[in-house]
Amino acid sequence: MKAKKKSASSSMDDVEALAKLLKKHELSEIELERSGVRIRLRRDLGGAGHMVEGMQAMTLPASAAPPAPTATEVTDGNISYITSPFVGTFYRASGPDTAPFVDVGTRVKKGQILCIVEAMKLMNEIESEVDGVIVQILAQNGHAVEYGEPLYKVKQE
Amino acid sequence: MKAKKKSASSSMDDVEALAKLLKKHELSEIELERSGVRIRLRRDLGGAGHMVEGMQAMTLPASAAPPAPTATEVTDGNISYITSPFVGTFYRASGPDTAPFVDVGTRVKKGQILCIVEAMKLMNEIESEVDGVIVQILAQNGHAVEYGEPLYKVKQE
Amino acid sequence: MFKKVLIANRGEIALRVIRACRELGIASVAVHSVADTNALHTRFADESVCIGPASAAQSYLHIPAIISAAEITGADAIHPGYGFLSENADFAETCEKCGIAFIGPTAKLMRLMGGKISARAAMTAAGIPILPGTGLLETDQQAISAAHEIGFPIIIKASAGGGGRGMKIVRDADKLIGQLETARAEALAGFGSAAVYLERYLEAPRHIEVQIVADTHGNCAAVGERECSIQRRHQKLLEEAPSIALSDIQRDELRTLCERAIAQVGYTNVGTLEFLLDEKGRFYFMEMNTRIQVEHTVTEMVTGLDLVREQINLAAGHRLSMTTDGGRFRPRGYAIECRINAEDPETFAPSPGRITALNLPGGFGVRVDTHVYEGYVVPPHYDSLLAKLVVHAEDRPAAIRRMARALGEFVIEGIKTNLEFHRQLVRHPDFVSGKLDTHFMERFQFVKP
Amino acid sequence: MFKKVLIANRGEIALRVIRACRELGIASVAVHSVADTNALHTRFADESVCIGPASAAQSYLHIPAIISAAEITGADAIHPGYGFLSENADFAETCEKCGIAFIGPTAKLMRLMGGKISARAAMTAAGIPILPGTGLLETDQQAISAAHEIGFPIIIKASAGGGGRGMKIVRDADKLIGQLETARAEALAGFGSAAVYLERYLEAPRHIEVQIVADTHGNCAAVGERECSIQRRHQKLLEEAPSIALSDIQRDELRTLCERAIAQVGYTNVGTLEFLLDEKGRFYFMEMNTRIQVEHTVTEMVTGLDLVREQINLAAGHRLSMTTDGGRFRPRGYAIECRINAEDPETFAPSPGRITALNLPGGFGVRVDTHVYEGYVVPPHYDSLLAKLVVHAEDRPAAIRRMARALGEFVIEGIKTNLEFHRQLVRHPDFVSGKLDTHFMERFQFVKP
Repeated sequence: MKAKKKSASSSMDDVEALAKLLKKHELSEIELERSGVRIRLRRDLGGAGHMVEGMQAMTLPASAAPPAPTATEVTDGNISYITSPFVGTFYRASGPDTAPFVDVGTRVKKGQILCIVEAMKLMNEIESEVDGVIVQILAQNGHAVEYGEPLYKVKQE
Repeated sequence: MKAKKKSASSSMDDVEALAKLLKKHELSEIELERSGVRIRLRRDLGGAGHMVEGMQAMTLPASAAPPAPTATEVTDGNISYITSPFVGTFYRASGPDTAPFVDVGTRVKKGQILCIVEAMKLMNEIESEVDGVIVQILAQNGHAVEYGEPLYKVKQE
Repeated sequence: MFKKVLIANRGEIALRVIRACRELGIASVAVHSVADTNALHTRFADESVCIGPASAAQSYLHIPAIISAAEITGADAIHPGYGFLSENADFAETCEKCGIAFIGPTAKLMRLMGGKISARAAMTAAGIPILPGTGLLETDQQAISAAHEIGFPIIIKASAGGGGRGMKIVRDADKLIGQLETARAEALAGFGSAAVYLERYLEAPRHIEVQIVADTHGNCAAVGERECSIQRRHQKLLEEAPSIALSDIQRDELRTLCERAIAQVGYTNVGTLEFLLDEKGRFYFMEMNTRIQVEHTVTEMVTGLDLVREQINLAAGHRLSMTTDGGRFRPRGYAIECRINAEDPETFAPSPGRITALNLPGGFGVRVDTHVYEGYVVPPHYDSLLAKLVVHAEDRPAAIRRMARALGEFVIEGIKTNLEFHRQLVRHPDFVSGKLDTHFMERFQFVKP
Repeated sequence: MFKKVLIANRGEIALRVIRACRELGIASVAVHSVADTNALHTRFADESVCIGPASAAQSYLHIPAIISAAEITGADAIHPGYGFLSENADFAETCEKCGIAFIGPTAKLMRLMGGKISARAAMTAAGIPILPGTGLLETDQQAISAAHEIGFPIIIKASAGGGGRGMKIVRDADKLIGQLETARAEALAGFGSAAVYLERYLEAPRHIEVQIVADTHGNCAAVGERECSIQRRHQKLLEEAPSIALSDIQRDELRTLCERAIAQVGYTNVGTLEFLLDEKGRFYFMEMNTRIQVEHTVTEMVTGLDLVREQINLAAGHRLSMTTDGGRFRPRGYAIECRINAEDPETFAPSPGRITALNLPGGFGVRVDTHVYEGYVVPPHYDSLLAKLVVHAEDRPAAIRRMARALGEFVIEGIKTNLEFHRQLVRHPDFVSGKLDTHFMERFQFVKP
C-alpha cells in the first residue's frame, strides 16, 4: 500500500483508516494526496500473486526465497545494500583466525573489501560500492548466500 | 461513470464512496484529481469474467445465452419485463389463424393473457403481472424460449 | 448414432459427458439453473438452455423443464449423469414416451435393479449371495433360531432407525434376548416403533463394487472392481482400482458371478453392483447403481475403456466394444481417485464461495476432472464436489506416491476444501498398507495443520 | 539413491523433474534467475537458489553458479533437463570433478554421441545406415561418379550454407554438371565459398526417433519410436507415438538395430536416436540427443514407463526396470503431444506477457505439463514453450479426436499462443490421414480465425 501525505499530524490515523478501507473493500491499493486532492484506489481482480503465495505456503515450508535485488540498491536517501554477485558461502574474514574485514559501525570507503563469497573453491572478495558506515550485517558468517542476496546495509556519507 | 467532488476536506468520505463504486462496477482502479479535474478509472479485463467470455467465444459459436432475469423485473421506474416461467415454445396467439393476444401499443391489465408458452404439449398461458402498455415484443413467435427469458417490455401505468 | 445429446446435469459430470460427445462428434446441449449461468458446462456445450431458478427441485430435478429443453433444441437423447434424475425411473419412462433416448437402462430395469428389495431378490435368484438376515421379528424364539442360522456376531437393527442409530451388536448367544429387549425399548423410545430385525454383523467389511457394461444384443462384461471402503456416512471419499483385497482367482470368480447375474436379468447399459467383502473373503451383494458413478474414472484408468463413450454407444444400440476375454481380462496398473470437496475438513460443513486462486496438478499419470476455474463462485445450492483427482501408476505404492505428489501441488484458495484431509489420508499407515474397511474413517483423525 | 537433486533448468521440464523427485522421495533444489523468482519451479521445489540475472548466459548457462548452488545446498546430483546445459559435455565433466552426479551419460559418451560427425561414424561402425553423401567435391568427375553411386535425386548443398539456402535438387544425371556450376556460383556469391557436397535427396522423409534407455550394467532397451515430422525450421510442433508409418516388423527391426548400436558404444542413461525414413521404408541415422527430450511424454503414455524416474534411477546405478522382451514389446494405444507456445500463430514471433485467463483441458486420456498459471508473466528471456498438451487413446483416430476436444477447451488469454494453429493442424486432411513428412509445414496454411 502506498499512502502519500503532507501533513504529519493526522497521518497515522489516516493510514489506519485507509488500511481498514482497503481490507473492507478488498482493495489492493489506495493512494491519497491531500493538498491537490489526489485519490487513487486499486483493487486487483486477478489473484495471481495470491496464488503464488499459496503455492509457496504449501510447497516451501521453511526456505522461502528472500527478495533478490539485482545490484546494490538505494532504497532510502542514504541507505545502500551491498548484495552478493555470486552464489556461494559468505565469509566475514579472510580466515578462521582472522578478524572480520568490517563490523557494524566500521566506516568503509568505496572499493574497500567487505567480505569473501566462496564459489567453487574460489575466494571472491566483495568490495564496497559506496563510502559510508556499516549499519547492519545481513548474512551469517559461513552460511550460503544466493545471487543478489543483501549482505550489508550501509549508511552512505 | 462520473465522480464529482464538492470540497477538499471531505476526501476521506470520498474514498469510501469511491471504494464502493470500485467494487460495484468491478473496476480495478479509480484515479481522481481535483484541481485539473482529472478522473481515471481502470478495470482489469483479466480474471474470471473475461475467461468465461473466452470459453464462450471458443465453444459457443452462435447460441450465446441471453441474460436470465429470474422474474418480472423492474429496471427503470416504470418499465417492466414479462419473462418466461417455462422452457418452451413461445406463441403470440392461441392458434395459427387467430390474432395475437397483444401487440406493441396494446394496453394491458394485470392478469390479462399475453401469450402462450408450450412445454411438453401443454399450452401455458402467460399473464401480465402489471397494468401498462406493451412497448416491445422481445421473443419471436414459434421460437424457443428459456426459463427467465424476457418476452415483453411493458411501460407501467 | 445420436445427433444431439442433452445433459440433464451440472458440474464435472456434465463436462465429462460433453467431452465424450465432442469425441464422438455428437452435438451437446447443457441445461442449467439461473445459478449456473457462468458454469463451465453452460459455456462449454454447443448449446445451453436455462431451465429454472437455482433450486434443484425447480431446475435439475424438474422433469418437464428438461424434456421441454430437449424438445426445443431437438436433442434425440438425454444423459442423466449421476445424482439428480439419474436413477429416476419415471424420468426414463417420460423420455421413452417423448421419443427421446434415455442414456441408461430401461425404466423397467431401473425399477427392478434400482429398488433395494427387488434387486436383492433378483440377485439372489441369479445366485449372488446377500448378507444373511431376517424380516421383522415377531417372537424371541424366532430371533433365537434366526440368529443361530445367521451365525454370530449379529446386529439388531431398528426398522425405523437408520444412519447407525438403534443398532446393537451381539457377539454371544447368551446376550441375545437381553440385547433384543434393550433394542426394542430404545427403538420404541427413539423412533416410536419397537420393530427390529437381525443381520449378520461384519466386523471389518470392505466396500467392493463391480463395473458392468452390457449391450442390447445380449453381451455383457464385468470390467473390474473398485475398492471404495473409505467412506464417511456412506459418502465415498477415495476410491481405488483394482482392490488389493482380491486375488486374481477371486477377481475372476466375482466377474463370472456378476456377468451371469447381469445376463440373467437382461440388464443393459452401464451399472455397478455393490458388495461387502468380509474378512473371510465372502461377498455379499448390497445394491445396484443403474447409472454411471462418480468413481468410474479409476476403472477407465486401469482398463483404458472410455466408460461414458461406451455408455452413449450402448444406448445407441452399439455392441460392446470389448469382452472380458474368457477371464483373461486384467487391470493394467493401479488407479486412485480423491474427491476434492468444498468443505471444512474438520466439520465437513460445505464451503461455497469464490475460488480466488487455483493451481491444478499435472504431469504423467495425473487426470483432473473439474468444472471449476479461477474466479468461479461455488454455488451453495448443489453438492460440494469440486474436482476428481485421479492418478495412475504401475502399482499401488507408486500410485499412492503419485497421489501425494499431485495433492501437494493442488491449490484452491478462497474457500475451504478437503485437500489437506486427503494429504493426510494418503500418508496414513493403514491406508498405505491397504488395511481398509468401511469403519476406516471412524479411526482416522484429521490433524489441523 | 540420491538424497537431493538440483535441477539446472526452468519451465515445465524443471517441474517434470521435481515431480519425479517427489515420487521417488528425493529432495529437490530449483535454481532460478531473477526473472524466475515467481516461477512455479522456484516455488515448487523443496529449496530454491537465485543464481543470476535474467540473462540465461549469466544464470541457467552459468556453470560456476549452478555448481556453487549444488554445493551450498548439498545436492548430490544435477538434472540438466533439455536445452541449456543438457548437452554440454564440459558441464557434465565439471559435475563429475566436483563429485556431483550428472543425470545423463558420461561426458565422454556425450562428446562421442553428441557430435554429429563422431556420432555418425560410431553408428556407421555399429551397422546403422546414414544418408549417402560425399565430402567436399574437388572435381566434376568426382561429383558424377558419387552421384551415380548415391542415386538420383540428389541434393547439392553449399558447405557454408544452411537453413535451406544454397541447395539444388538434381533429379536427372544430365543436369548434374550444369546445376553443379550454378550451385558453386551461387555459393560463392552468397557465402563467399564455392565449396559444395552431395547427399541423397529424400522427397518426403519422415522424422522418426527412437527412445533409448540404458543402465550401467550393460542392459539397454529401445522402448519405442516417435513420429516428429511436423516441424517448422527444425522446431518440432507436434509429436506422436507410435508412428503409423511402421509395421510391427519394421518396428522390431528398428528396435533391434538401435539396441545393438547402443550396446556397442556402451551408451548409458536416456537418449534418442533420430532418423529420416524415406518413402521406401529405409532409415537413415541423423543424430543422437544425449538427454531427455521435450516429447518424451508420448513414449511415456504408450509404454507406461516414467522416463524421468527411470533416468534418475539409471544415473544412480539402478538396473533397467524393463526390457523389450525379445521383441514382444508393443506400444499400448496412441499418444499425441502438441507444444503450446507463446507466439503469434502467423509470424511465429514470441509473445511474452501476463496470462490473464487460463483454463487447462482435463478428463480421460488428457495430460498437461505446464509451468504457467493465471497471472503468470511469461518472461521474454527464454523459450516460448508454455505447455505440453498430451493425449492418449486406443488408436490414432481416437487420439486425434481427443486432442481436438482438449485443444477446444484450452484457454490462454493475455498473450498470443499457437492454440488455434494446433486446432487447425489436427483437422488438416493430410494430418488426419497420416500423410506426414518433414515438408508438411511448407504445405500447411494457417487461416486467421
